[in-house]
Amino acid sequence: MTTRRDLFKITGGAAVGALLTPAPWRMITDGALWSENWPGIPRPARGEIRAKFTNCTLCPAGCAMKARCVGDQPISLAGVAGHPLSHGALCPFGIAGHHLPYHPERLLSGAVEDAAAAIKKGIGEGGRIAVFDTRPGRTASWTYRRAMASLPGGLYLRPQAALNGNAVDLSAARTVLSFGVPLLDGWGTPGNVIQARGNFRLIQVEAIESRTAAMADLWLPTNAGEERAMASIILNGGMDHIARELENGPVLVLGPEDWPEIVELNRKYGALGRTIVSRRDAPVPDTWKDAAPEMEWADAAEGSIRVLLIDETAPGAYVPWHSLETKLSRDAVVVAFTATRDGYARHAQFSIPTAVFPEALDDIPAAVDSPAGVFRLSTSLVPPAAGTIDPAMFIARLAGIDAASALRDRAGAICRSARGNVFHYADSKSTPMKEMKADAFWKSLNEGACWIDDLDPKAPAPKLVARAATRASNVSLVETCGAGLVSPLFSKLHEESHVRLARHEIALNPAGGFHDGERVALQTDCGRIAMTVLLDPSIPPGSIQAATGADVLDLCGGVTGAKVVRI
Amino acid sequence: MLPWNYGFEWNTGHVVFLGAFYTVLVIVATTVVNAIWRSRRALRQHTLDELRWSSDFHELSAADRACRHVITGELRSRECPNAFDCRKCETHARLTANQAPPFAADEEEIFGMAFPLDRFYHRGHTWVRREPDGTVTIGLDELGRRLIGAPDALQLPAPGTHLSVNGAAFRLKKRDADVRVLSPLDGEVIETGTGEWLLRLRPDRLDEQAFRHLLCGSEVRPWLMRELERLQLALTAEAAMASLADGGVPVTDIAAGYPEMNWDAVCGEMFLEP
Amino acid sequence: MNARYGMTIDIDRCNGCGACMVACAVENNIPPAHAGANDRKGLTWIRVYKVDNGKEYPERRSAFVPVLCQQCGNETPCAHVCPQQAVDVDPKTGVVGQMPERCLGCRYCMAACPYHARYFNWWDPAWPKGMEKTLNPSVAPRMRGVVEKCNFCHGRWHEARQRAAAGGLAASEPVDYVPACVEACPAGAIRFGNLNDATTEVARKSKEPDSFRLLEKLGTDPKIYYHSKRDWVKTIAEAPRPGAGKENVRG
Amino acid sequence: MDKEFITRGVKRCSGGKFLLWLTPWVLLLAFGLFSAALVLIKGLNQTNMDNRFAFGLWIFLDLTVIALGAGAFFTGFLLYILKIDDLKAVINSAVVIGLVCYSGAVCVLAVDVGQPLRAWFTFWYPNVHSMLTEVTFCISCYLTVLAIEYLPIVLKNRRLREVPSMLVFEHELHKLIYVLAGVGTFLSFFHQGSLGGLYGVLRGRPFAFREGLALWPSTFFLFIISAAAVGPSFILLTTWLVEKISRKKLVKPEVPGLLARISGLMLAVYVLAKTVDTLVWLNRTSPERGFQGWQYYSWRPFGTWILFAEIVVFGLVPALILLSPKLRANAGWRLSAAAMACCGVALNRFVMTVQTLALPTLSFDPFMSYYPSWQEVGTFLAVVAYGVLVYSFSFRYFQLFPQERDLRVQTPPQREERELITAGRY
Repeated sequence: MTTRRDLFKITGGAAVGALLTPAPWRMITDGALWSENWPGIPRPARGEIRAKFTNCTLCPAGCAMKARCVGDQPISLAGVAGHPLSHGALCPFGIAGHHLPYHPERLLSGAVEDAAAAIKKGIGEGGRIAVFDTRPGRTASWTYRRAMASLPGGLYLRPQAALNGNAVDLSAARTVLSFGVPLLDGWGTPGNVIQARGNFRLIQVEAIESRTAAMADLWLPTNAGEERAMASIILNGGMDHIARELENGPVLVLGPEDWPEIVELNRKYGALGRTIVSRRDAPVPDTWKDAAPEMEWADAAEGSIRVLLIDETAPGAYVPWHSLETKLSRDAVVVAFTATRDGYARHAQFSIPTAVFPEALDDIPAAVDSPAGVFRLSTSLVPPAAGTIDPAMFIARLAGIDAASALRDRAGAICRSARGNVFHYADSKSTPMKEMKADAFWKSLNEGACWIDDLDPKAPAPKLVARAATRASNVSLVETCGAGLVSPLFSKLHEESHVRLARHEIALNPAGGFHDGERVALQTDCGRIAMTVLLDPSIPPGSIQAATGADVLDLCGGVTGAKVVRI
Repeated sequence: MLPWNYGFEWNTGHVVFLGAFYTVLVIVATTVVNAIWRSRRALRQHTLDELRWSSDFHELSAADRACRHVITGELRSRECPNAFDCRKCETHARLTANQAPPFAADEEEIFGMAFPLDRFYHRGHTWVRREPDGTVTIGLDELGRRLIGAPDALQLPAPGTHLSVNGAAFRLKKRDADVRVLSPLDGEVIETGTGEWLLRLRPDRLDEQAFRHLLCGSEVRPWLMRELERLQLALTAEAAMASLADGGVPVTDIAAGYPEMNWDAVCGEMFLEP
Repeated sequence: MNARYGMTIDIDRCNGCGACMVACAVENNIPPAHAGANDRKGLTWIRVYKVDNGKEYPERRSAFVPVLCQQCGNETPCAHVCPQQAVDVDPKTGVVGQMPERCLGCRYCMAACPYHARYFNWWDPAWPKGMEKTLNPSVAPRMRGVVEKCNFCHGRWHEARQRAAAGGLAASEPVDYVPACVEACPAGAIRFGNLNDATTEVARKSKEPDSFRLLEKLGTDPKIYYHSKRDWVKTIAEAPRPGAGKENVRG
Repeated sequence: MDKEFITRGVKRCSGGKFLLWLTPWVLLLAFGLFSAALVLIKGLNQTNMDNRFAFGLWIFLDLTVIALGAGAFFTGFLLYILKIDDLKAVINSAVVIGLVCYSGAVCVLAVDVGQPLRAWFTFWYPNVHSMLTEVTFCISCYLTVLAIEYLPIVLKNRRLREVPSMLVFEHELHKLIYVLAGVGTFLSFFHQGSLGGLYGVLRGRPFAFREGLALWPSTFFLFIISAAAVGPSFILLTTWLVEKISRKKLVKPEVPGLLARISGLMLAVYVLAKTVDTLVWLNRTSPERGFQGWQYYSWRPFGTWILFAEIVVFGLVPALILLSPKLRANAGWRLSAAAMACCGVALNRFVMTVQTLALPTLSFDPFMSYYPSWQEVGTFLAVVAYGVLVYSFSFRYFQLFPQERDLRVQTPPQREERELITAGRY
């Protein structure tokens, strides 16, 4: 008969015996494997990997993109090697563009019906209706113009055209004199600039050693706000070594276009027609010819607009609200079509959520540094989020015109023009337009292609017009967070390092008496915004470096004498 | 770690390092197992009393472990190596070889305490008297009795119990004191009493050897003097003021004299239970 | 012959746009910053530092230095100290690999790394709702409490090998293997290739006199070569000298 | 109430008083455990450590505490292997201190790692070239040994002795204590060393890197010597502290003198070795790796003063004091010297851990500073409280100082003579 003691003996013996077999050790190893797959960590979706092509709409450059997709979901974006315009380059904004649909601060709901009613009411009361389009030249812009033409007193407003609508031919330039223009930091088409960079000497006139100044061949530090004085000195040959530099033509002078000095310098050094050329834009169907004319917002009459529809789905030049506001009548209705709460949505009564890149189907007009007209599509890689609407469709319906096939019609018109070549992204071959059928063209546009116009042999000489110039501000704004949404991964560049200024972060010289991370207010006549100080000795005393962002632009755009005050 | 693990190769590093590690593990494990095994054996062999005493004995202060021949002044200084069991002690044998057991003129009174010399005394304050019927009686000696006075409790072993030298014979309780009294002899309890003697024993052996480890005759006086000295020390240790009426005779119930004192400590000291 | 993958980074071409950092985060499923993260608790396998010549404005001049794991080849400090073989150097590629699933987060390797190229997951990884759909299937996200670092986009190496094998080439050296940062750099400042293959651009460029490596004297044999014609930029390769500008580094 | 648990014949304060003494420590422990739990549940983001300061207060604490706990192994070594029997008077106390220090350190280490559940991977996939592996193996083994050495002390408790099996086991185990002492010495010798090696092997950190003798960098040996030097000093301090707090004499007057002498001797050796090592490092090791020695000390606040303090003020000075019989005899000098020695070793550990990480390696690195978060401090305090509690209980219920009973009264001299034949149970 077995006692408890025997039982113990047996168990003990068994345990010891087991230790001599691999079994328990195997179990430990498997335990390790288990602990290596921690619960609660997202598992990446698996599936067929395929490539899709599109073009970036996050800025007017419209760089070509190759999207690596799992199934239909883009998981990473890269440039398209050998692209004649973007040369395979992407800026960080583009590289993480596919995250935008999932941005936690994205605007996803809005009172569409109420907005429509308010607009109808406004029109009914016989007020002027206007569309303000942050990126003109798109097919959508044409839709707006057509819609406005068909509405009584309809206006189509656009931001001030860079270089008066002319284009820059960087490849032709040997010397570039830039007054604070971020030439190497997102200006024009980054890939194109970098491609041309080897061929020109860059002279940067800027108070702050910006990224461009740091990379320039020659950086002329000026005191904040004295850039324009420097410009006139150079214009009057005040600085021999610069004058000598400028002998090495062709020369391109870039700067705030409303400065007469810039215009004069370009004229003096023969930039017009050589580095600054006039561009022929992509053809449109003849039926669109009766569209409303483009009007720069500044030319609209004060207090005249009863209903203002703002389309900022395609970020472009941002006009400070305090300026735009002057055009509105007292009881004006403002409707913003946007995906973010940070832009004009802060001022509009109605914010209508729209699709973001890469959801929306849109086209991208030529960038400032493209001498030739171009036509390319940003195809929708992921379906638009629920509740978003297409502003072009909305406004077309408002005016009772049919714009459903506008893009396709325009492609047809381009095809009929039989000008230029089509560059295919998949095989980086290009075929002459005249050899393509409309359907094939449309198909390749959607699969990733870019139509590039021939250079116009008998193009008119470009004209630059100087305006009443604003004085330069002591706030140098750097593109950091973009005007609109930006991938959450940009935290790598702000919070997790100091590569770029975060939104609501300003860089100051340590001599300013502020300390790192101090909460201060950036103040101008237009108000103040709470900011966090980041000390940087490369910022001269008296200068402030801040990240662009609609609110900062509202605060500092076109005003001077910004100052930092303790809270 | 183990040959079938990731990253294991038979290179010097692994072999030396893990070899050392496993050796250490094995050594530690064997030590513990060995200790367990030994103690199980000890328990089985019923040498528990012996172990307890030897452990107690080594807890005693060096002074208390002094050899009986130091007490009698025959040796200058010597610590008992046999835990007060002189039966197997050569030194004792050598010293007592030439002379017969020193029975002095039978003396009844030492410091006013009755220490009849017709019996043997154990250093744990018990006496052994050989009875004519071949049994022996065991009782507390006078000093022991005076330490305890009238005990609050007295736990005697049931008849039939086998006692062994320096094992616990019985327990005494007095106030906070709770001490075991060492058995002076090996033998089986056949009767318990409450009067003069407390236990009647049938000893395992009755020859001369059986009593060698006990004090008798002229050894008793010096031993007792030393005991009183120890008592004095114990008392002063417990309460600085307390002291026996110097040179005087301990009263019959010493405990009563020091109601505040930690009597447990004093008894522990005197009955050799640390 | 085994490959020895390495990089040359032309500091004179880097404008510090951060495309490499973003592309790296996209490729390797690095989560966006936790609310509490800062430049000392962040996760950026490649990090662009802004360095300067230590002078005051207007003599001050700046440059941008992308720093990633330097893939030390000689007694790789981190691999040497890891108590449980979570770091290993692949003899076939010379790339220092990190096994986050093996790591217990003792951070000894971080103390050992002179380039601060190792990063610890101080928080549980978290992506905004829906964004986890954009995770790269060829890289497993890491959990809280383990160390991670640049591994030259190991996932890409793996795929490139498979492609090469499929194409019948020797899988040992896939031709079209480049890490995400190299692919992303719009300025083409970062070049990548096999340093053992004399025909590659990196092998050539690494031998040019204007090329240098960070803390070369430590004898860890890093595989990232920096390149600049500016003399003051070359001094960043040496040990720190206390003095002007050093304490206000941005980046 | 708990009287029958207290050794017969020694005086202990009343239970109530004891509880009163425990209360603050228990509260401290509770707070510490709370902060530790916070770290374990929410992760290491609760600390102020970061990618640059990968180690902080805790590692410094571990190294220091383990150095102070070295008294256990070194005393054991001297007593059981070199047979310096006078140390019997403090060995139990030393073992308890050792146990407290090591177990405390191990607990903190468990909190310090990012994935404590994987701590055992080190045993499973050991990288035998890593110092940390050596440390992990040795410390875990030695902790076991200490626990076993602690067992007899516990089993000797007056009540537990009455249980036959315990009495017997204690008796038998104690007979084999040499073996454990030997193994313990071997183990602690290695991990004290490898703790030093931990930083000495960091070739990427020229401030810490040292050239090697045989397999190990010089810090390996420096740590062993310094630990052996400071162990006795720490015992000296604790014993004195306990005597003051319990208002009792616990050891015979010659014991502290002996400890002081040992400590002084080792400390002198250490200072010598450390000086040589520093000179070699400043003039050869570091420059060879492109780092000028002087530049380490031009980053405020870590000026050359720290070097001076470490080697001279807290090294040479106490060594001389402890070596001079006259000063050593004076309790004031002796104790302050011991305290200085402890500070010296703590400072050395601080330099090796914190200063190493604070100093920049890349030319465009900033100098880093770091302040522990309250969670880190709390966990640190938990270890202290835990130590005090364990020691208090051990002191109350176990015989940490065997001489205590005999020292209740001034004993006449002749009683202290050594007998020719000793019935030593050891």
